[in-house]
Amino acid sequence: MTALFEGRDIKLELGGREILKGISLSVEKGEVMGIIGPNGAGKTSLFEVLSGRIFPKSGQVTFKGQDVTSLPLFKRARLGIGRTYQTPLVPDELKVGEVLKAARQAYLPYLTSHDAEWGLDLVNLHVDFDQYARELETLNRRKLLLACLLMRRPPLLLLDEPAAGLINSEVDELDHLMRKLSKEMGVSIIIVEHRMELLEMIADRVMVMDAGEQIAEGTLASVLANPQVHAAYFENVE
Amino acid sequence: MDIDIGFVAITAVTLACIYGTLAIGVSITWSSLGLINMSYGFTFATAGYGAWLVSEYISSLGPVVILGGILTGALVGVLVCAVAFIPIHDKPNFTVRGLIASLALSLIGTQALLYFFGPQSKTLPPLFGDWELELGEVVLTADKGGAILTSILMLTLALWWLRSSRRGLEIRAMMMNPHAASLVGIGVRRTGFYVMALTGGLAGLASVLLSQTYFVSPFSGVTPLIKGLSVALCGGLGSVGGAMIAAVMIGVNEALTADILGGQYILITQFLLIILVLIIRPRGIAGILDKQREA
Amino acid sequence: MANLWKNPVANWSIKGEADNVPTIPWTSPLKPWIETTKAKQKLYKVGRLRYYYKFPGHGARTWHRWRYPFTRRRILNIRGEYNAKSLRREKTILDRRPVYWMLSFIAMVIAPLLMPGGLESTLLNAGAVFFIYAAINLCWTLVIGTAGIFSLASMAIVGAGAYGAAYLSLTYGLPWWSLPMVGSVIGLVFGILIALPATRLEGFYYALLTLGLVELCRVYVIQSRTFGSATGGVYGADSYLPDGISEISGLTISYYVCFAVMLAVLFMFRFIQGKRLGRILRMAPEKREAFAEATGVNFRWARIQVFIITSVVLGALGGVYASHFHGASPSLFSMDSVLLGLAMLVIGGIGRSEGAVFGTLVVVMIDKVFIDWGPLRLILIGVIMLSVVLFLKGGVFGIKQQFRAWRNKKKSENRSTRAEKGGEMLPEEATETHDKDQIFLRRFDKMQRDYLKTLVSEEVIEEHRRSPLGQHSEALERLLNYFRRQPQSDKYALEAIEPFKSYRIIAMSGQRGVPPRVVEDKIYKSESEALHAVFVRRVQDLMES
Amino acid sequence: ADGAAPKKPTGKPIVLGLTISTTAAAGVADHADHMNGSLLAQEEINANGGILGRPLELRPVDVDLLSAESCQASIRKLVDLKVHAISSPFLFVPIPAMDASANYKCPYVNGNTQRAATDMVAKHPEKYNHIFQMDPSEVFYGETFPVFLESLADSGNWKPKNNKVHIVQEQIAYCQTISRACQEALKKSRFELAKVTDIQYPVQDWGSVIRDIKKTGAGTVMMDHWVAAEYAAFCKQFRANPLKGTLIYLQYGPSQPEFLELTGKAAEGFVWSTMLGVYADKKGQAFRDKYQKRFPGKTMGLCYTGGGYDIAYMMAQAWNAVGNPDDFKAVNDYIRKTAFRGVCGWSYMNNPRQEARHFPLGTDSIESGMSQLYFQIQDGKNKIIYPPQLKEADFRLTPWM
Amino acid sequence: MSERKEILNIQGLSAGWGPMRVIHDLDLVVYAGERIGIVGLNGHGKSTLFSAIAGMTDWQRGSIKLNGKEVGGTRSQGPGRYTHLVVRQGLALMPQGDEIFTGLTVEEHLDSGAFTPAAWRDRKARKEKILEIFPPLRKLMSTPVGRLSGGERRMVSLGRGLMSDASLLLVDEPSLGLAPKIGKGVMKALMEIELGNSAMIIAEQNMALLEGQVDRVIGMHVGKLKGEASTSLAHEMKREI
Ligand SMILES: Nc1ncnc2c1ncn2[C@@H]1O[C@H](COP(=O)(O)OP(=O)(O)OP(=O)(O)O)[C@@H](O)[C@H]1O
Ligand SMILES: Nc1ncnc2c1ncn2[C@@H]1O[C@H](COP(=O)(O)OP(=O)(O)OP(=O)(O)O)[C@@H](O)[C@H]1O
Ligand SMILES: [Mg+2]
Ligand SMILES: [Mg+2]
Repeated sequence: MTALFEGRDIKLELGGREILKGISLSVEKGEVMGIIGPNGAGKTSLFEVLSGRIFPKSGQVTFKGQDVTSLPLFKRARLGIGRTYQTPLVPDELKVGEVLKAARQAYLPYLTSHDAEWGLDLVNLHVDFDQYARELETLNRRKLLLACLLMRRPPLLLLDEPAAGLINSEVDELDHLMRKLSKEMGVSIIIVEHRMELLEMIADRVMVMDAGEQIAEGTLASVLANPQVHAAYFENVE
Repeated sequence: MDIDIGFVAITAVTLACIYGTLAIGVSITWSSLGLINMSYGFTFATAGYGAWLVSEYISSLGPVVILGGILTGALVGVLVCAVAFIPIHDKPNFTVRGLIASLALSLIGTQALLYFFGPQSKTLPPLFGDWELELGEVVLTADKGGAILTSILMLTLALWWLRSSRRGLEIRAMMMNPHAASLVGIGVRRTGFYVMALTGGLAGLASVLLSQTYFVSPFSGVTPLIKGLSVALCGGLGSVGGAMIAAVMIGVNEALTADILGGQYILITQFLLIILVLIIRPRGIAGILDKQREA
Repeated sequence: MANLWKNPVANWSIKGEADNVPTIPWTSPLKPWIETTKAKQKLYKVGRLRYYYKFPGHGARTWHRWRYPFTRRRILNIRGEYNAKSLRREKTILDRRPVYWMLSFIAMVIAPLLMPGGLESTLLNAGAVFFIYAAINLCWTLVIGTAGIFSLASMAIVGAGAYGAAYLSLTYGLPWWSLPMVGSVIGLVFGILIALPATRLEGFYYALLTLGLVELCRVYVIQSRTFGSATGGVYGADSYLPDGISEISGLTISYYVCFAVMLAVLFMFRFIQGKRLGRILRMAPEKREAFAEATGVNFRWARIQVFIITSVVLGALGGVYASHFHGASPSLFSMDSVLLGLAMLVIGGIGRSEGAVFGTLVVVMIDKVFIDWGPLRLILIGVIMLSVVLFLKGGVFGIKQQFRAWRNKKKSENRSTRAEKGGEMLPEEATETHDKDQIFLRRFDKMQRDYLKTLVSEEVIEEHRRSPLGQHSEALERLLNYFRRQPQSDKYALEAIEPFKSYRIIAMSGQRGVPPRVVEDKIYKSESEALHAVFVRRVQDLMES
Repeated sequence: ADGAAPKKPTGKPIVLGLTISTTAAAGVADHADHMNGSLLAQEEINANGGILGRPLELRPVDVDLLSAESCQASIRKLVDLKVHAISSPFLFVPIPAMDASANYKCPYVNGNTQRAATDMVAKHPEKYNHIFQMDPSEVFYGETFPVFLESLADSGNWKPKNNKVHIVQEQIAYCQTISRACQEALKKSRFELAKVTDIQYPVQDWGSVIRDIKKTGAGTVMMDHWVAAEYAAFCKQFRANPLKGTLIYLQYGPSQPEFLELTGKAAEGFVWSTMLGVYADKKGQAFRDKYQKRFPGKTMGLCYTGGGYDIAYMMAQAWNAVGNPDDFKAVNDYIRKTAFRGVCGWSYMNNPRQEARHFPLGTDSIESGMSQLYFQIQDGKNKIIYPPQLKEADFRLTPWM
Repeated sequence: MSERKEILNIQGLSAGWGPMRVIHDLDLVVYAGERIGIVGLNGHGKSTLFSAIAGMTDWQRGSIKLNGKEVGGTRSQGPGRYTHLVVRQGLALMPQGDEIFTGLTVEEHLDSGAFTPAAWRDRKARKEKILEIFPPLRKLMSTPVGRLSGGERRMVSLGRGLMSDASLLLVDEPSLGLAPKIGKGVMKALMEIELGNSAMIIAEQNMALLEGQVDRVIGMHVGKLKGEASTSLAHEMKREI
């Protein structure tokens, strides 16, 4: 069968230097794929390309067999590619309620407030709707974006360092949520993460990047065994 | 219609010098302080009056008058800095606020000038003696010739100074990243003061040099302001060189238009040109494209 | 030896029970309490929470039931609750702006009746001008504030509409009521033309471009034979006023007509700002569009939409202008009128309807009513602009917000002066938390930990290693009691992989259904070993806390 | 008022409202002149007993000539001040102003010099019958020009090197109208149109214009512009490389006193003209002296100083004759019917346009029209050289001839 | 201990951004010749601590003594308004997101670092020293910094900090956004700089880079220093990162 989401030989240049040197990846339905790599390896950049905020120099991105390489982010979002950011950003001058409403009415079909409720319950975010979004703390900021994405029931999620700056208990909650999404609801997830224990729990496959190259792929254990990965990523952690 | 290249060239040079002189002040101010200095015109006019007072009551020697103009300009520049830059430069949406602040200043200042000096425009004594220079069909009068030479000299000096001196380095650094600037020991406010003094002085010099084109009057600053602003913007944020190029372009355009189409089309072609430039290069001729990532 | 603990059950000679165990000298649990309370700190006030006026009595439900016709929008956002202390029913108006709007509308309506005799025509005239400009500025603030397009071409669109309408009315004798339509068509065309580069340019470059367009229009109308027709402007457009009507009544009519126009534009503003378009646009402010984009918002298109809608309205306003002033003059395109308009926006606060209206009110009134002040009035305007810009971040109507921000800052600064060292609750939490008992709970917990830390010692650990279960010395008992009291979340526990053979340390997740987390993969052979390992971990955590 | 028994005026003052631009960029100088002229008149009138024994009071309000709203607003302000008459130098957008005063109908005497406005008056007599333009319209500038040239040529003081006329026109309505009228008139004269060069304010550099002039080589050049300062710049550059033997006529601008100061000795020999100029005859000279005494300055303006002065006296005469300043209709009729001789000549406004009759074109007797005055700058002074009846000096060959 | 010269002495420092307090009542003393590492999670205030020392936070309370001169005090507005004065007291801050002048060339950039007249005079020699530390820059001297890669940018901003002879070097996450090798290189360079009479503080998420190479490792947690690094703390940190 064909993969749900696939990127072939993606190359990217920014500011005159090569940041992605031919990355290829693909995820099946309900699969969780982890991406690890040192800072500056190009993980976020890869996400930018996969989600369509930056267009690659060469390469191809297909979703459900459809070529989406030239579609901007919002079009892909409408196709059902949900994407979160490394920095937990939220609209500054809107209240939580307004954010949800805006997300519901982002594009046709407009959703009902029940969908929003559903999304909130899913990520178990329970905050005052009259509170300004900028006043939320990191985890809730991330959850807010997730809720806005999930209320459209996207088949694919791209999560960029969702656990950055979270304490362990919060990480566990996140872990729980992602299991639920992938295993019960069949959402495919591509996740960039520095925290091994999280990946260890949820990732079916892991891809290791370094300096824009794809240096290993496989289950976490097998990858960790790979000496090259060691050299690039763990060298300085041992 | 036949185009006389030599003539057009000379006219273009004259205009380019005028515009360059006008634009450099605006450009430096904006690019180093991020301030769109709407009171540039007011500075220009006031400097003219300063020079006039000097020539009336002190001495009508060319250099003295020029000095008077420059000093007044610098003074007004410092005033503008103290009012429209220092209090708000590190506050949110400074650009618009600075613009409005300087606008208000010029509004007040212009009325004050009108009140003190009356509507009649004044003239300055000839600064460069009384000679004429035949160039083919055009004749350069003393003041024009002098203005051209001085402004070319001035522009080159300014550019050179910006390139090679520590102060120049500081100014350019500040215009790129005030935060980092303060990290390398550049006092943003102090720099602000001497940038404004400098540009004010330049405005003063321009006002004295062009006193035969825009005679000294309360509203004599309006046209220079518009021209300077358009040229500077067209040249591109943060680039004095770009402003120079823009000045030349507009000068050539004006000369050609006057020669081919006729004088009434000058403004039209000029703004069409600017719009065209902006559509082709969205950040001005030499604008540095800096696209920062948000996430 | 002094510090020997005699096991009370020793003389029953239970096997495995030592009869006496070396332990540490006894210290009073009160010590930390005494020390902590000894240090007297000066407490600064940290500011108070937001204050609402409370209306007594029931009735919130009734207010909830009342909606604006054809919408689900409540007339007033009122919250009813029981006063926690008095247990009486209370109402709070959460958003008082509608009230203020209503009051000011009423004031505007009855204003003509209260005009001072000497100034009627001036004031009525100024009022009409004010309404027209307020309408224009409303559209403009929508473009700059909501759509985030820094366009200076609003006046140009109005002017274009006015010129076109006046010209057509003059040549083809269009009636006054058709002028706004003509204007809106022209506005549409202009809007589309100007909107095109908006996708490419940004900030002040776009501003300059639009300014260039304004200049172009000015130059064109000044020198075009048809428009610049000898009077410096097109004049003789059909007026909505019937001929031969008396001065005052004419002025009054035009006052109310312009008022109606402004109301209409306000409605438009509300309709865009308060509904989907405005919401998604406010979700995607300049340079921070990422969030909105991720949720599938096409903010560019939204911006263009707003721009074009406002352009149409502006064009219509141009038509109104034409029929109000019987024509149009090049001063519509003059640069200083643009800049003055910008000043109006900034004075009121960009992006706010009330701001646009208020700013216009101030400037127009000063400019048109106190004409005989001569230069003074311009200077006055200048001073107002200056002071607003220097001291206010978001114009006059930003004051509230700015003050709140400032007060919050001060709050946390003052808190920082009363922070006590150590691990108890931070003043921030202390004031924000609802359950004030937590404060004292934590403080008590802290002192207890301080005390318990003094108990941790080789002897105690040794003792526990020897017998994890059973009767213990007082020090050890205190420690273990404390550990037992800890909350479920992240509490260490043992997982028996194989009873009596292999155990593993896990940490509970405080939540139902959330499985525990494996802490370390080390396998312990016996239960007591594992128990001791847990104990050591807990002691470590205690020492680090 | 005959100065027999100058007693102190008492009672409720008679109010004369003025629209004086004090803040805007345009026309401030002329308006200041107008204000001074009015002040002088007011002081004199009040000194010899006022009008009907009541003092005359001036109420100036600010105005921005270029903006419709502002013109309307200031007129309305005057209406609210319940003035007995409005005296206005000129507004660039007069029609809204006229509308604003249409219901109040107090006499509104102005020096707009604008045919389009007076045409409106002619078109709607009942609506605008209170609006008087106390000088002829600008079209006469164009129409008189060939006449002037012919008489100059006939007088023998100047022999044109050719009959060509080169018009350099600015773009605003005023200049356009004049240029068009002039081109019409040239067809009927022995002079012919050589070329029309368009310019536009602001002119940074006159080089190309001068080059054009020299290329065309016409015997006469009509500079149809309106900014004194730029005229000055032009004169300086033209004197630097002149076209030998050509006559340069500058439209109106040099009337502003600053022109002479700005241009200095370079101004020598240029010709200019105005409709509303203070004669140099006995009356006019007396006025000039009084004015110089009251407002000492380098050079006095010769146009709106007289204009303001005349309007004040015109109104005084009317009020004295009618006896009731509040009876606007009577006052208007009186002004319309009776001519008034001021320091700028006769205002006969009894015609549909209610504008002063022009001499020489409107009438052939200088005693029944307001004469257009042509000046030449000689030894740094403005000297009337035409019409012959009023001339102070003969045309002098310019330095570059 | 006490006879060593105190470079930095922070007492009861609180600092924050607007309503948010990031640094909570923090004390820290740094002695001459010390090389200190600060580890902590994202958003726990490492950079803010540095900003506070440089006077670039929204507001701050408490005393900061740099070379015995008070540079902190109570400041409630104008972030960065007095930074240049602090810097002139002998501070060199190499911030996290490289604060660079995109338009300037590498050379001018290094020059801009030498702001004291003395440094400005012998900037040639200093540049040479920098180039010895970061050889890769040698061939980039005349390219605009905006074009450089992350690692090179890092080197440039570090180099800029080293141009002036500062007595306190604050390095914020030197290895952030760098490939491991460059990161190690930079670290090595930092470790090799001989601190005569000056001190250096390195903020780092990645504890392992610091271990064993610095004199002290201090953990930072929600804006409070967690005291000297014990092995267990190190363990803890490693688990968290
Ligand atoms: N707009 C840009 N212009 C120039 N270089 C860029 C740009 N965006 C990213 N880079 C560079 O691309 C490289 C990869 O960046 P990216 O953010 O993808 O790394 P990352 O793997 O996400 O690192 P982290 O784990 O810290 O998120 C970095 O060296 C960065 O400097
Ligand atoms: N310029 C700023 N404006 C507002 N808030 C800020 C700013 N810089 C940092 N913060 C806030 O201060 C807190 C601490 O940030 P800081 O950067 O000091 O943490 P950090 O330890 O440096 O994290 P990292 O390891 O990612 O650098 C964060 O919550 C952040 O949101
Ligand atoms: Mg990343
Ligand atoms: Mg940091």
